[in-house]
Amino acid sequence: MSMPSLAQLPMSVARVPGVAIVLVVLSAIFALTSPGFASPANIANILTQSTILLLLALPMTVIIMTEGLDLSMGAVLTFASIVLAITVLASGSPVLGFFAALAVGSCFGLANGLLIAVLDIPPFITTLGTLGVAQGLSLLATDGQSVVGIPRSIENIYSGALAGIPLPVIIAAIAYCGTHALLYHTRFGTYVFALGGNREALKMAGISVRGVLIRAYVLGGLMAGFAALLMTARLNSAHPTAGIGMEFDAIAAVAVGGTSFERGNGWLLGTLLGVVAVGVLRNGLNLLAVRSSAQVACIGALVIIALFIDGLRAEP
Amino acid sequence: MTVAPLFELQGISKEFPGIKALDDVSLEIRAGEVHMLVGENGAGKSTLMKVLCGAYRADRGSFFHNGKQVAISDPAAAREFGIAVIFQDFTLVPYLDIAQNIFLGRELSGRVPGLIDRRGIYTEARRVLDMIGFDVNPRTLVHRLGVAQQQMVEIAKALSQQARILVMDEPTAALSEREIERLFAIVARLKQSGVAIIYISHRLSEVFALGDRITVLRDGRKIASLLPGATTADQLVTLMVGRSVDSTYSRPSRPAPGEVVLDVRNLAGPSGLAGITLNVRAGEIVGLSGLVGSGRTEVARAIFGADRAITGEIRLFGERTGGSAEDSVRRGMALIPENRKTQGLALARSVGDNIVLAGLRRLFPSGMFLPARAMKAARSIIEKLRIATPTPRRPVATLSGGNQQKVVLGKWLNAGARFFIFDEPTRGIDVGAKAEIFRLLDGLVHNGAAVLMISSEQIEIVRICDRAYVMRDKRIVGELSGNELTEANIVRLGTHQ
Amino acid sequence: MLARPRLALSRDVAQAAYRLLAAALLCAMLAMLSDVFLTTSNIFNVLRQTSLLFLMASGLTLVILTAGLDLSVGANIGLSACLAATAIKGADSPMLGVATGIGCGALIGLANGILVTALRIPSFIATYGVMWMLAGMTYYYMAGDTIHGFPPGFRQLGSGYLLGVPMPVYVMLVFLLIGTLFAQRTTWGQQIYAIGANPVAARLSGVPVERRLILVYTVSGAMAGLASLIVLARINSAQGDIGEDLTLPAIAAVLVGGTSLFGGYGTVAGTLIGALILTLVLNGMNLLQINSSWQPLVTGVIILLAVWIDNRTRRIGE
Amino acid sequence: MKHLLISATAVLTMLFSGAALADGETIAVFTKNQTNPYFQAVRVGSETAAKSLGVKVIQYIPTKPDSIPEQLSQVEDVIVKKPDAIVFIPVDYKAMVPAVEKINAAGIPVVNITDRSAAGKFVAFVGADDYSIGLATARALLKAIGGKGNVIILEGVKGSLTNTDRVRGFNDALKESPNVKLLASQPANYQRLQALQVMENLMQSFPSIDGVLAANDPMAVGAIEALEGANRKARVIGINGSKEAVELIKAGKLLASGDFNGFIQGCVGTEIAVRSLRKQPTPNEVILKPIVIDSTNLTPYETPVEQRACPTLEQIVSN
Repeated sequence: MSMPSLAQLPMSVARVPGVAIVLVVLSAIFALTSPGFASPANIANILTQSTILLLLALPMTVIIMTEGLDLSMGAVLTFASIVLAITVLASGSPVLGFFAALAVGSCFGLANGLLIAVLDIPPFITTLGTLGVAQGLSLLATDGQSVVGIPRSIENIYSGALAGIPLPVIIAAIAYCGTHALLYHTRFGTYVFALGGNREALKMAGISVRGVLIRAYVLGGLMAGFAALLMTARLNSAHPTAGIGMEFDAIAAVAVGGTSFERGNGWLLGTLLGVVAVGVLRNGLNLLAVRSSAQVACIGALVIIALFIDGLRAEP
Repeated sequence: MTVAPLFELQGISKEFPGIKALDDVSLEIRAGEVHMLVGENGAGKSTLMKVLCGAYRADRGSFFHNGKQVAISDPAAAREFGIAVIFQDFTLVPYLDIAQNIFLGRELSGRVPGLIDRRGIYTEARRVLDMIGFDVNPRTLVHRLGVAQQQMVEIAKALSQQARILVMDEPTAALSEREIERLFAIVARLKQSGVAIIYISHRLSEVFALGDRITVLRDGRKIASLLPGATTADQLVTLMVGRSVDSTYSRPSRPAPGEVVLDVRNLAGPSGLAGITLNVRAGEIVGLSGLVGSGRTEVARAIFGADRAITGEIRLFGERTGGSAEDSVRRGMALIPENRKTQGLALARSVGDNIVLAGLRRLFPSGMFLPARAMKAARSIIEKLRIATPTPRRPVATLSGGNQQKVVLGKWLNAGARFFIFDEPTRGIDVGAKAEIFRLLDGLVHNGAAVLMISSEQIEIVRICDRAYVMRDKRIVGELSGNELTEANIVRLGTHQ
Repeated sequence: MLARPRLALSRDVAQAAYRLLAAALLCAMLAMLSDVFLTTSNIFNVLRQTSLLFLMASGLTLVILTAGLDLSVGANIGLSACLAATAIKGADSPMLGVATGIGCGALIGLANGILVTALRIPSFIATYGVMWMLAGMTYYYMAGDTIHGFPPGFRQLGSGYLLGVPMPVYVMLVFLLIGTLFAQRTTWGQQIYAIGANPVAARLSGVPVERRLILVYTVSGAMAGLASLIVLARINSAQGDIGEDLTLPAIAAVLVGGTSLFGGYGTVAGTLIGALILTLVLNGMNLLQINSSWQPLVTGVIILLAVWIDNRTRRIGE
Repeated sequence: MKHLLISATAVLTMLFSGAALADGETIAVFTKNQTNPYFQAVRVGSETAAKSLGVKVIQYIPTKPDSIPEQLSQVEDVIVKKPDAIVFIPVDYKAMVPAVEKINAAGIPVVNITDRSAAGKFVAFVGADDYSIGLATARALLKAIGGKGNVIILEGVKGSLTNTDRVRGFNDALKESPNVKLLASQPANYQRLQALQVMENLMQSFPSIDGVLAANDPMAVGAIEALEGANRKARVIGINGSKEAVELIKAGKLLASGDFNGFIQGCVGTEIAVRSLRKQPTPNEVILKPIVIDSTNLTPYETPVEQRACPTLEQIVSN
């Protein structure tokens, strides 16, 4: 590790606590109290369950760093997964279905991007609108029924494993590394930081703010399409309510992970920890057979506590 | 002078809704020359520069590079001609590091297609920083740097572009004496290497110290282009303002100061302040001088109660203050902050809304808000301060810097404040408006108000203030008054020797 | 330097005009498509349904004026309603019930305010967390049970008429008046706008930002509590999921009503029109018996259109 | 630190644990949400049965009502815990098939109740026939309005099994009486507020409504309130036989409610699960016969579920 990156360390350390502390404490509690928790099987289980949320939370981090928001992800995921299923049923080709899902995702991402960047309608409203559109289309396409009968080959994408590691986890890992490279090692990533941090700087550098914004939302849609694949594989079917509200979980995970809504102050690793923390909490509470109403409250508590700790650490 | 200018602007015009920002302006930029661009705020200096660097598109006019006509459609195009700008309001990204900021938009490609060569950027940045003798780790995130350091990064950013034409928009505004000297050295070196420099400044001293040629803008028009040798400060000011004002505003005789209004005893705070003890009497203007970062603004905020966790004793009119801005305002304290856009005004709201904001409690003791009464109050302030706005309903964002500053002051007059803290009241304000602001200050103290004024320009302190405290390293290192109050003494106290 | 005079005003007018126009067009369309739309009974019916959405959205408007957000409104209504219901049934006293509902709502709002100010948690996240906690409490408290059957006196609040006009409509008008007066005609209202426009400048102008924010969230909570009472009185029963799916429509109403998410700009009256537009859409779809699957889609498009038009008019303004 | 954690969790579990305190086998019971009284009845039923059988039941309910991915996650988590048996109501009868397959793969015996899963191996299915309940209850209403007049159907959540079958039952009943006109069939998603507003809107278009067929009790309540609000009279029926429905029938506001009897389904489901564990004979299907609760047969339903006793399997199967 070279001298410079050490110089950066204190800053990341100052950020870690909120989510990391919570994650460590939770894991410790559950490991001590619930025998099954620490077992490799269960850890694999937790990670696998976290993958779909992670696929949404990664691009959500990028979007939030542009001082934006994407409320449509859950609904887009749902619609994409329905299109995927329908396409597969019609064509019998999983590959075609997969690309259909990606296409749907990117289209909604592009729509969001254009509405926000070109018509400059605030992201919250734009995506609230497209959320409605995607949800409506899902209902219209299925009339509320779930779409079933898709080939097993798709289900294997979720249930399969490679060298003992569940496929979804591998996919998520790739997605994470990809997003990391995108954010920290490409021009686009640098411009995302700049967009949230100082729009003027970006304009002065002769970079099109619109371009960056649109790409960010397309990324969001695309990843929602990927998530749709996992969701469909997981349910071995598509259902018009499957992804409802997931965007809020994703946003919460990002915030718990220490990414702030201002000044392009983002932290991708934090998002990963945030997602896992939520997964650990839900899993642990189930293993402890904690009463469901209490589980609901605990999720709220997790969010608030994590941000409270960050608030204590925050530089004024 | 038969040499074709390196770059030439001809008949540039630019209009914004309601305002003619530039009207048929021409400018010759010659290699190895420092071209001073002066004029009041709203004269069109910054607009002209934004046009030059492609941030704005001119409505009319043409550009010539080495004599042949060219087009500047966007910043990228401008960079083609080696045009680089150091802007007044920083164009840095807080959560990118210094190197990334320096190369924003010009990232070096790495071996892997699509990826950036981070290492290359750092070595390159290191080189540029050494060039200006700025010793800092290029991986430091910019939001951890102070104003002056950020200014240096701005300069590095511009230099790294191998600029042939370097535009500096008030580069010294945030710099301390030492850093200014270093900057001048850099400017001289660049000049030697044949770089053309356009230098915008409000400080006449700089204009004459550095300039090879001076161009004066007023109301978007080019008024004159002259050589420093062939003109005097007063002539220049007259040209800028269009009427003759004496730029050398000097303090009129004031009645002997009254009782102590503000009494601060060994104030200390988290920002490093320690043992701050000072007082201000009714009817006097007390200066607070010192280098940038010496803690002047922190003192102001501490006294005003803007920052929490302050120890020590602050008495206003004999009573201890509650240590909150709200309490200070209720006791008749006023803060005219350094950055009016981010701290002084609600830009989206109207002039009237801004003027009444601080005085709401006084204007409407019942808590019932009466628009008519608010309007009336606003109008009277607008008249009293001669704020240039057709109506109080106009969004304050559309006013010029000087007028915005007046709105901030008006807010406090309306609130009936009797102790005023001015933090850099003349920052980014043109000569004409400066004199006017000083007159207003004087008017305040004549009516028995007390004023604490922070300024980086010693000359202002000397001319305006009855007394002055000098700060260094978050401490007050001396108090000057009478004929001890000279620029030399301020500098001596303010800097280590 | 010469600008159009009274610019700020003309912008407001333009906005309001466009929004009213939109509502009017909607009405005209529905009147043509459905012969019953313009009957007095249906008009009152629409207004009564509008009133519920408005009551939730009116408090929220203040929050959004400060550039904040309150995602806990729906969950707040859930818990407040269930507690109020218990009070009404248990103590058999509508008054106590009303007090409980509003009190509970206000307390929740207060909690939000403290999280946002004292703990400096972004409102979006803080209220999201609170939303979950409230849901948990409600589920725990109700344990899947329902509370049903309230005294007629109380139910008047929701289903009663006065001079042929539904009760909730009066409540709506009263709070439209109060809300508008508070926002436009009190110094606190002015301070709230200022906070939304620039919190730093507001603080440095002596505005007690924290206290005002806490007030705003508390009011928003109290309004949710009030709304919960209307819901109770209308459906004459309480169940744990009573507040579900109420938050986003309320936010939508505020936004369609022209209040800016970035704070400092908007009106309570606008929110009323927003609520009216959204209600008209649902009413129309029921009258015309359109497949309900279309509802989210149509609502989504309406939101986008409304805000897009806003941007356009704002341009004209500047 | 370690001690602190342990004590912390001790407190945590004491506070929150939903597990009924009893040793013996553990049965995991899955229901759809925490708010609908029907599922509460199921949970009470299962716990009553558990007490008498000396087993321990643990309730699993999605934190987001009716959330498909979440019930799936809970199943995956429970499999880690390996309970002795599972009583399962799928949130969606098709989408939850992978969950059932996971349970089967883990070799945990599972009893399917209420919504018949589209696939998977089950010890038994316990349920009421939504179709015939819908049919019978609708008949009751049609009889009450004298086989003629105008009626409205309030549908539940589109695509849910219960709704599809109940509405099918309604429609078939309508076919039997040609003089009855179906004015409209609109969904109100099993929610009372939505039912109220949909009903209010529909009343605008239809001056005369004689009957309302609601696919569950909460929607029936919403309809009743709407009618009262407009001072209009119409006969209303609901389905589920919930506590409030019984009260309303007693008060003469609700004509009838089809008894879906979650309590008994909970009892029987649990009992079958336990029997299979104890290697006792079990039926592979129990379909409660449709009962329509109205003013005539009200009495037994007035005792709240918490105080009812589980009928033995024999009683159920025999009649």
